[in-house]
Amino acid sequence: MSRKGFFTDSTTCIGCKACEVACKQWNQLPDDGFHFTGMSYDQTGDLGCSTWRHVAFVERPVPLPGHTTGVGDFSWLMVSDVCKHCQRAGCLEACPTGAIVRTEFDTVYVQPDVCNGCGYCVTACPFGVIDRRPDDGRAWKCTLCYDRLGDGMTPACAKACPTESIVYGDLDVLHERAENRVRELHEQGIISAYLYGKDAANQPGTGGLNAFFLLVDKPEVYNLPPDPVVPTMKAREAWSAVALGALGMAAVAVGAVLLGRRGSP
Amino acid sequence: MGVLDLLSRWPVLRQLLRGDLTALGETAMTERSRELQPRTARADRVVKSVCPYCAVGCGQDIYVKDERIIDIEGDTDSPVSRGRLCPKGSATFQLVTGTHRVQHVLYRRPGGTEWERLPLERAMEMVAERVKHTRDTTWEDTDVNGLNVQRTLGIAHLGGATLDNEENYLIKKLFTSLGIVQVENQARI
Amino acid sequence: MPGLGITLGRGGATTFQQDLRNSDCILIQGSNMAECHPVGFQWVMEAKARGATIIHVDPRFTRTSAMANQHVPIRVGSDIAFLGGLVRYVLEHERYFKEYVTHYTNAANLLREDFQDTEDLDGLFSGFVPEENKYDVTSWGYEGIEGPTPAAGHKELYSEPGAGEGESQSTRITEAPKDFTLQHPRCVFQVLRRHFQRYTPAIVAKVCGVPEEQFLKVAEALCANSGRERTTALCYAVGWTQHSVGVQYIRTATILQLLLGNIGRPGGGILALRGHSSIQGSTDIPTLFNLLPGYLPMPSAQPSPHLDDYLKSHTSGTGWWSNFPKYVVSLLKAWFGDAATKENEYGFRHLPRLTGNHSHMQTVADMADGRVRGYFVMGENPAVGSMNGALQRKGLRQLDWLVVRDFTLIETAEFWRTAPEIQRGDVKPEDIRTEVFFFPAAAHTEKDGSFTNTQRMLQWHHAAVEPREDVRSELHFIFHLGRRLKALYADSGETKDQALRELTWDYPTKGTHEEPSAEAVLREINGYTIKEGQPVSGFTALKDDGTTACGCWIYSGAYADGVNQAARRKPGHEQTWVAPEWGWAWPANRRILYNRASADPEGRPWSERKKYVWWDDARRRWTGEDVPDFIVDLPPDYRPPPGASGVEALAGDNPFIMQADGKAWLYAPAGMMDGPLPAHYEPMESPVKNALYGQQCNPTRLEWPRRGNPYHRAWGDPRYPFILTTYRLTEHHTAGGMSRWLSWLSELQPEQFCEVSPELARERGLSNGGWATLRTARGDLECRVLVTERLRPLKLNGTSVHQVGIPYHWGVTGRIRGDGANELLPFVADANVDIQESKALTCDVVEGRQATRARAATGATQPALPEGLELHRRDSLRAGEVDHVPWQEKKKDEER
Amino acid sequence: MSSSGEEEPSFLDKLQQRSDGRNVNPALGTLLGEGAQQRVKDLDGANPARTVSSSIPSRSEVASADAPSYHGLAAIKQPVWIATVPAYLFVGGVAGAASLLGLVIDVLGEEELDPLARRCRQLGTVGDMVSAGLLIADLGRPERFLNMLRVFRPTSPMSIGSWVLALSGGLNTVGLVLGRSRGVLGVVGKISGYSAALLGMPLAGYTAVLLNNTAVPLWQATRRTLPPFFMASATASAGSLLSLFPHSPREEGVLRPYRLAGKTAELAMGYAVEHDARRAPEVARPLDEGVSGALWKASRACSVAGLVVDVLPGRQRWKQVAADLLTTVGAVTARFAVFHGGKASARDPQATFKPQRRGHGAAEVVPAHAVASDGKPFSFPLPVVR
Repeated sequence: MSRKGFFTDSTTCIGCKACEVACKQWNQLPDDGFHFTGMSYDQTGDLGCSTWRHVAFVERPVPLPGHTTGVGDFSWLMVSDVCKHCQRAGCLEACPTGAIVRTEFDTVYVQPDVCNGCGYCVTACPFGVIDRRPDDGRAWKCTLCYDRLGDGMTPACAKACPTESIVYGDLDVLHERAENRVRELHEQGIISAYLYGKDAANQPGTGGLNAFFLLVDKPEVYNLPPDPVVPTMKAREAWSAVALGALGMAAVAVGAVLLGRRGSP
Repeated sequence: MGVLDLLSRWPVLRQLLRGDLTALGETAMTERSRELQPRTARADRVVKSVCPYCAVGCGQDIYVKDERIIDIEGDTDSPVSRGRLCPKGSATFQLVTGTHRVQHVLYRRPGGTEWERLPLERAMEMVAERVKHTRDTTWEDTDVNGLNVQRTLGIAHLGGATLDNEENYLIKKLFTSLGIVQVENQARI
Repeated sequence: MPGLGITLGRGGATTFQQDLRNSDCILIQGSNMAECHPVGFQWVMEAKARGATIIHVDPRFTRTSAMANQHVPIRVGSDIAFLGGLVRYVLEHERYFKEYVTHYTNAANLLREDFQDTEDLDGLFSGFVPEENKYDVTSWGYEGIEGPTPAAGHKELYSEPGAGEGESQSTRITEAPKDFTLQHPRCVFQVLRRHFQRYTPAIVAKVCGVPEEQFLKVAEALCANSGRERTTALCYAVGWTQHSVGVQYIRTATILQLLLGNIGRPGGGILALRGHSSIQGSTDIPTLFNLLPGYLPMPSAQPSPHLDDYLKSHTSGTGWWSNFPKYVVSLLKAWFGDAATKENEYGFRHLPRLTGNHSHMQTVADMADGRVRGYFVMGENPAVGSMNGALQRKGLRQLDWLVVRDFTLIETAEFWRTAPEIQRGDVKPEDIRTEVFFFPAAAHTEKDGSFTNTQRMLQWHHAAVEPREDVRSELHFIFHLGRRLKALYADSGETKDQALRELTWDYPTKGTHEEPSAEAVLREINGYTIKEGQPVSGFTALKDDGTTACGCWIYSGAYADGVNQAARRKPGHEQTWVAPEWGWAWPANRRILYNRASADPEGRPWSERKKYVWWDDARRRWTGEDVPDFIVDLPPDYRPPPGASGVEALAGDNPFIMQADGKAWLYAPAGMMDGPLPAHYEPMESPVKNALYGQQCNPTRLEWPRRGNPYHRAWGDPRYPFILTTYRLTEHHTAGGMSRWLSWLSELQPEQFCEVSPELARERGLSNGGWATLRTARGDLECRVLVTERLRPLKLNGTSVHQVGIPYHWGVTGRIRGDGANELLPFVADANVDIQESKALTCDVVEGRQATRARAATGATQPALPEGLELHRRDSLRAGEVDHVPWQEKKKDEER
Repeated sequence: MSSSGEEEPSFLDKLQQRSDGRNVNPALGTLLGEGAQQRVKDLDGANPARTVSSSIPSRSEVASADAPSYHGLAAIKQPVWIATVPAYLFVGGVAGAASLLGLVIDVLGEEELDPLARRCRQLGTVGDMVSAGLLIADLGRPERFLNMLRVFRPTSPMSIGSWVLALSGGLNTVGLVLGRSRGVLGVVGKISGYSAALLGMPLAGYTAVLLNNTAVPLWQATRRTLPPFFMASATASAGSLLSLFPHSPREEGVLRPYRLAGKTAELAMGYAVEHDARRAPEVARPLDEGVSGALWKASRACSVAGLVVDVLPGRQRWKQVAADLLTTVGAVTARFAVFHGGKASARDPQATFKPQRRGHGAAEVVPAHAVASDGKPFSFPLPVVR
């Protein structure tokens, strides 16, 4: 099987949220409650256990080159966020039960029949994607429509997306498409356009994202970390510290017992 | 299920047998995951339809299993929509299968404070009677100026932009034959 | 859609959504296309990807603006000034498509000497009758044409003063004097130029709040992207129509597109974006009081009740509408079958007659006055969706019975319990004597039928499952209601019941529910020959001798060859980009209307790049990508012989065949109620005085002055200093009946909110995410506040004007609930089409949750105007302190 | 707005009910999707982080040039763990340390120390059991706790820990049961006990790695110091708890140096942790502010007091008890402080973003890596991207 993924182009996102609903419909997820947020047109806030696609709305006092507005220096950025299906996936590597697996499509899938809700994946994701549903007890996230892929179908969000802001396909093809798009935007003067997480060179901390993005402002603005790292990459230092600590513990115990013996009458 | 069977399904053993040190992939998969299928593959039939919201006219595929709808998504054949749907169109499944849909005729009597159930046939009969009564009592052969009008202004209709052409046609046809002229829809409002 | 109809001949989008990809420039104005038609917007994005310039002119910076190359904020209700400015720019800078304009429009026609323009009369045209707020249109005609000029589009206008009673329509219109040099001072072109002379960039800035440089940038983009090689498309929606002068908005746009030569050409045209699945269909097969199917006028009360007189006064001497009798007789045959004979005028005398306005707002006003006893509401929610909701509900309270057919308990069904005035205790449910029947309606998944989409295309949806329990389709309801009524009246010998008794009503049914066959209905709509009972192939096969029946002539062909053409689904990727074998578009499956204009007068494509339909000299016929919208074998060089009539009077270079003269009407010598040319009038409620004319508002607008429907001062009402505009969100649908009950949509926009600029927020102490109270004379509401730079105060004539935006989806029943925005709107309408003005009014905004939810319709009063300010101006009709409005007034003797 | 009063729900109320968030009538539609099996009781509770933003989007964090964020929302998810987890961090550590001490006494100590060794093993075994219980209590699906042993994932400290805990608990139990047997069984028991005791070291330390191996800024940033801190703290608390039991002066001869060394090390490592965290002020903030800050300060105070009281002259029992209690409380509090501090740092988007901009993200482990994901240099503050 070839590696599959999403290319999400923020410059063609019209913020319609079709992806959010198409995802909920296909996966038959519950609503997340009805809360007004005051955060532009974003009322769902973030990705979560029952929101696997989320559209971010960024109102910023910066113009987009090639676009003139009558409301002063201003632009409205939108992008549909999703599980990144990282090459080095924090959740996958953290999952102790084997509930989270890498599929033949190179995507990351949570097996709901295995997950026991330990919650470790939640802390391990550098993007804040996966979440445990309190009343269900298990961790949930985008499956990249693992059920559909097997049948050659397009994931629900990418299929619904009216403006091809979300494109699904073979990663090689997506990479080429994305690079062409960046070139095109640069030619149009939008020199701030860049690919977020396209590959390991671009984002070594994750080894590249199967769901990568074209953005035009800092990642933080879209609630994406600038230099994410899968925690496992840093765990070596912690394990070394454990080894040191173990030596210390042993030394203290041995020392104390020896001291106790010498001090005996 | 025997112990052996259980053991054979224990991924740790598979891990050992395969020498899969990390168990990040297929080794850790369950039967369910291996046999996962889209639910549409289990549909009895796919019915071609059109989105009921705005007038873009997106094509929809409706998947039916056991006379129940299991999925509604965009029709990739449509030259207008190319399989895409907006959030409303994507929510069509909830629109047509939702618990919000009333399943029975309801009746609120004059001065009433709650709905009552009414059999469909009875309700139809009552409405027909009321149309007849109102029409007969408000009929005008001529208007105040003595011009021939052949109508009733006692009955009015509103609605149509969300209905099918065939429905609008019968509405217009029946009501016009009844002398009802106040037939209107959202095209105005 | 008379804006398009009067100008071009048909009241429908001239193009189709997929064609937008061929555009070099797309101007979206009066529409928030990305939000309201996201899937259609893919074609705009495709055009953009191909290098097209996208321009969005809108009061707010919306999701459409975010995608546009240029966003131009404009004051709500000032679009005619903006478009007029563009028209002026095109004319003054000689950027119009000369050959196109000369040959395909009425630019060369000469006007009568007694015509006077707004230039002469400070905002009025000649013929205004102030006592009636109406125009006598006689002076608007072409020179040398006596009597009324036949206008296409909305034919019912013939029954208006001066339009077409008695005489059969003149055939001489095609021979009316013209000056093809366009130099004659009274030729349409020169009149147009003079009319728009004052719409300078400076005045655009002053009226619209659009800085000159931005305006000029738009003008230049449009001009640079029009002509032989390039085309510009225009998209609009209810942002243009819902004004007291809305039809003229579209007229202005059409004039602009005609001058630029963009109508009938690929990538050009005007795309009317409609908001309901079959709103185009419900105008084509109208559930509208003034029309019969296929834009045939409902007969109005005339001294002569005869078919002949009706036909005589509505048949055009020339052009396609000369076929009028065929369509009328075929319709009557479809309705009354064998009982319709030549002798009994095909049952024409049984049709009810109009006496003036019977539109929705008039009906509700009458209802509130107790004159309407029974009301059917099917798939509509006037308690939320219609203007002045409290007055709507007051009407409902006066009914004897109400039938609501919907999916669930929408506000209209629940008006007697959950409405604001009931919650407040102003009205008690026990005192409401209305009997309410709620019938659960079948969804599109549960019934067969066709929708006509925004591009006039019929698409069939097949029933996927049977409706459960008592759920039934409207088709079922109306069919069985008809059956029962026929039974109830079976023994009646009265003349008034004859129409019903003779009505053909024998559609085959199927299933346990006895669901009538929608295909059988479509077959009747398509038409058939009486003798053989065979479906006709199209409207050209219809006859006026009673040998054919046809329920809606423009839909004739939808069931050609006995095949449901609307159900055709040859995949788009297996067809040309036009995809003619997907669904079926009226008329005759044409996808771009007036496509004869995509070729030059000699029949050659204007350019290789914009090739679409052309004359194939070898085959002696028109050919191309689409079904030619022309007489298919009429050569471009054909010229009618003098005295020719009917379709024969059209020349080979007359692409607008529905028009009596085959030309598009830059100037409308007939058909419009409020002027032959568009003029900027302020909305009925506006913060500013009309900067262009002394006439403040559309003089012919319809008002319902009554206590329950109070108006603000026409301009500068200090009590209501801000502009208010209403709109839709992507996440919701209309009055919310199909979205606020769905959790997947509700969570995306859970609460009613208003949008204000940071400046207004500071002025009024509003904070983002907090609460605000909005007030108009009709009532008030509470909503959340979104403070955003997407809205900015506009500089108008030196003063700063604030605009407030509010979506109108909320109501009091549903999984999410809120105060309905349309509660704040008044009843006021465009005289041409009775569309309400919901896009522009004035309001006040205060911080916090201060709504009283008292409504003018239930007796609430508004604060008094400060001393010295009078409420009414010279153009205001009459005082509004009445509860009961006189009705069906007896005409004065001299008028009869 | 709702029409519901005290009386029974109206027909309308029933229609408006929200039920399971899909609200599908089973007679009309069937739920078969992947998420259809998601159990729903509280629709609003699943996303508790929702707040109303009062700042104007284009003039708030979004637009901030030096500290951009998405409406100030958290960049990562807050850990979903409940209080049983910090409790386990403590208990597991004590169990591990005690087991180890037991082993050392067994091997090196005289016979008089056997009761102490036995108490150590008991403490270790009970600790393992309680640990398992605490961990299971935290699971979203406790009935599936056995899935923890479904695979062995060396990438997952929790997987390693589960195996360690399971083995340690199992072996400790075997050791305890068979410890006094003779013959083969006795040998098996001894070996089990010794193995369990050796596992006590990773058991005391891996809990820190469990925290370190996350995206939670505070936890990730302290990966070099948190494990020794936890292990030192485990030693201190094990010593203190064992000292609280009645014990002989001979035993005190072992326990006192053990305890004091542990307490001293804990104190020192605590400062090391703080120092580690302070490399980024946003990361360390939870140690100074809020609930976690208070807990941390209290923990430090208790630890200091526990040590000081312990070394003060005089050997009164009350003093000893006070010292040991202070140390224990300090150790427990430290776990809670670190736990809540982690949650707080997860809530603060800048705790994630800013350190990464300073090169504390992937750049720390990928040497040549010198630019952020947007292709800009890490150095902060950034110019607003134009």
